[in-house]
Amino acid sequence: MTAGVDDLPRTSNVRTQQMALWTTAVALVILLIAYAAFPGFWPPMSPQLSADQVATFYRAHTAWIRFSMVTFNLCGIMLLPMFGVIVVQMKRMTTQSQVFAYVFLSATVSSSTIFALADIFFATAAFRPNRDPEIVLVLNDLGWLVFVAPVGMALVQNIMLALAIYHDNGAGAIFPRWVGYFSLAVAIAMAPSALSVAFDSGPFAWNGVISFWLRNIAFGTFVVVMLVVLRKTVHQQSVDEGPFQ
Amino acid sequence: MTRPTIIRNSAQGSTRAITIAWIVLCALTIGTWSLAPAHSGVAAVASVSISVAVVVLGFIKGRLIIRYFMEVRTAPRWLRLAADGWLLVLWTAVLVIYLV
Amino acid sequence: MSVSELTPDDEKATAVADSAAPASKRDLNIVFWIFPAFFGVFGIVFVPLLRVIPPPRPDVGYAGMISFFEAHHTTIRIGLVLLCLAFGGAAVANGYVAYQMKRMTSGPVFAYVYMGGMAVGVLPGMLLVAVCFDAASMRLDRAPRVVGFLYDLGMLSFNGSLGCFSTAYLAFAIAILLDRNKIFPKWLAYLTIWQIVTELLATMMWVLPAGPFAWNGSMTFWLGTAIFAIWLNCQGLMLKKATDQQPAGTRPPE
Amino acid sequence: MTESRSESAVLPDPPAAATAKAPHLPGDGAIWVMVLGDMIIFGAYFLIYMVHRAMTPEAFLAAQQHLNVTVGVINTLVLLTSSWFVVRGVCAARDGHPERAARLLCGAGACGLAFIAIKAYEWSTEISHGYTVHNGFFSFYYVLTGVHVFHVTLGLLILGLCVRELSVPARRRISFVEQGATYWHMVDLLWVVIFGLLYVMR
Repeated sequence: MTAGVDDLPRTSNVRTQQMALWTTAVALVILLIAYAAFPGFWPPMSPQLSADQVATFYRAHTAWIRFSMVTFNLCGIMLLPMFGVIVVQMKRMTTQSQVFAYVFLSATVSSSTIFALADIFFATAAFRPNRDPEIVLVLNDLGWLVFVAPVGMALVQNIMLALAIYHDNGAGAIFPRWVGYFSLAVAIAMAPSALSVAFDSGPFAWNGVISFWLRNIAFGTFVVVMLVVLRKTVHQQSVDEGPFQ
Repeated sequence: MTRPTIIRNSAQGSTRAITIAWIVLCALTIGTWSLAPAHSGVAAVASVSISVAVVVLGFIKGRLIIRYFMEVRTAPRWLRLAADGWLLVLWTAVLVIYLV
Repeated sequence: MSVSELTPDDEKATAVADSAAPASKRDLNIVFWIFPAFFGVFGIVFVPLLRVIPPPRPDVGYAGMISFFEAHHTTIRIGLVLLCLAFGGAAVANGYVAYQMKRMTSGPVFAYVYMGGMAVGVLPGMLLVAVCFDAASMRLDRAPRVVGFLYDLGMLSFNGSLGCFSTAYLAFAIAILLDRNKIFPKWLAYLTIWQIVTELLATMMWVLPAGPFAWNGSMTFWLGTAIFAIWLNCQGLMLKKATDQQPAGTRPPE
Repeated sequence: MTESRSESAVLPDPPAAATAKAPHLPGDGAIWVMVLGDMIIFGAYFLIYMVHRAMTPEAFLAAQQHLNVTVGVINTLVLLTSSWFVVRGVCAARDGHPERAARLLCGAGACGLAFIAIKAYEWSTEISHGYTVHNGFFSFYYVLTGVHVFHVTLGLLILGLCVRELSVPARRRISFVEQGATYWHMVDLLWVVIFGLLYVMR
């Protein structure tokens, strides 16, 4: 795995990064299952549902909602290891001051805390589905608003990654240059979902084609592509640092 | 460094002054004790003269602390002005708000 | 740490590797200018759009809360759109301060504490109030007690994220006082202590629903906001100075 | 205003005034930014208190009657005495007697601890009598004295740092001790104003 280097202390850095990537890969698969199991995503619940409709929905699908929210709760933040690897790799870029890596890390912490909040609202709504429908409705609203709209942190992450790759123009560039443009494209795809807080129907509403599907598919694609790219990058690091030093 | 010798001279001269300032401050504090409204058995009444006395005493005590304890007496001019300005603005404003 | 072999500990010795392009400070400048840009947007979002600053009154009944959302629901929803797009700027501002703190001789601990405290504080201290207000604005026909709950939850969260910021401020102040590289001036540390005192006073917002210590009170809100504005401007100016003084092509020690 | 202060903080030695004795800035510029700024902030607290007192003077006066003025006077004397210790400690340090200076600062610290203990006693009796922050006057009383006690606690920490500075022969920077002393006197000064406005004013 580590290009023929066994148990040298410096190879443990590479090893932990590889394990982090595998953790995220496994968590992503589990998350996709949870995602598929959440009845509220097939199709995504409309913001125009009435309180009674939402309460009836939660009562009808309590078990599946609880299953998917427990799984989100457990595995949602397990995507974090991959972002940790991105920070480590950004810090390896030699042609710059590392400032993008620190900002990326800061945005990662904030975006994780927000990601963790959305499923608390969904889970609370499903915990006592016989609640007053008005309360179920407001919990459902809060869950959707927090889940879909706050893309600002992801934008900063992707833009900072793109800027770092753009400025990493020495001979030993860490990432291929297309990764920077890809990262930027993902940011552009995710940005419009911020509009979901102002629209109650159409493609920009939280169940819309742009706010929901484009955003989530863009983010999922980003994670998958970065897993593949980072696997190569970490392997390259082990080659660079392992046998030649 | 010539400063330490200067300070030493002034410090020896002012130790007495500082102690006197401390005694005056304590005496003024004990003096204000009888002015306070919180004495059991007697209903407190608002009193302009006492409040004016509090403002005047507060100004004097504050100035003693600033000049003798904080050593603003021998400080650069901007600091002397700033500290006196603070005292003046604060206590004038207190008095104005009280009287209006 | 294999990375430290590539980047020696001493900042002066960390001149960029031989394969590099000529050292430039463009990356630092890009990140620095996001700081004032973000706080400009922050002002626009929170003052005229979300109407969180100056705060709506805590001592109004349900009728007052409902009429607040009826009057401002359009701007509130636009405000949250802008905030959702721009609030990553907070991560840039905080991350960049932490980056400059990492250049201090006082070690990385407080830089990490600052980043952590501020990064966690973004959710309760900035985002949640906007989300709650938006949730109330998107359905004006909600039951009054639910509107009242969203109103209070938003404002108390906005005012009550004291711990996150106090921790970050404490780390910032101590790091500056112990630093020998003079990244930030010592008086900025003292100003930061005022911020902690302000947060101490702000605890009263969770206790008193009216008067000078309520969340719109003269003591807790207005004085606190004035001190925050002074502090933020000083921090921004000193961050500019630190950016200008950082030698091109250097990076913090590992 | 802060801007002009910060400039002066950057200049280590302001130009000497045309007096016979060269003026001496105790401590350094930075501590005076802190102290003057804190004085302005507390000044704002005091004026807001006065405004609210002027709105309902009778209620405030009635509540003031429930304070224990004897405890207030004792605490003022304790704090004045601690300041006297500190100022003598600074003189001793300048005269080249660091051990005596450290002892005097410890005396000041003991007074500071006594102040906090007396304040805790005072708070607990007021609370046990049912006077909490829900009364207009007492909300100011608890917040102002609370923030002040926070400053006292910070001052104790600073006095401790000064004692450590004095006990290490290689260090003993007079300026450092002066900074701590300046801060401590500010705590004293602010208490004197609190005492006047909360305990004695009618």
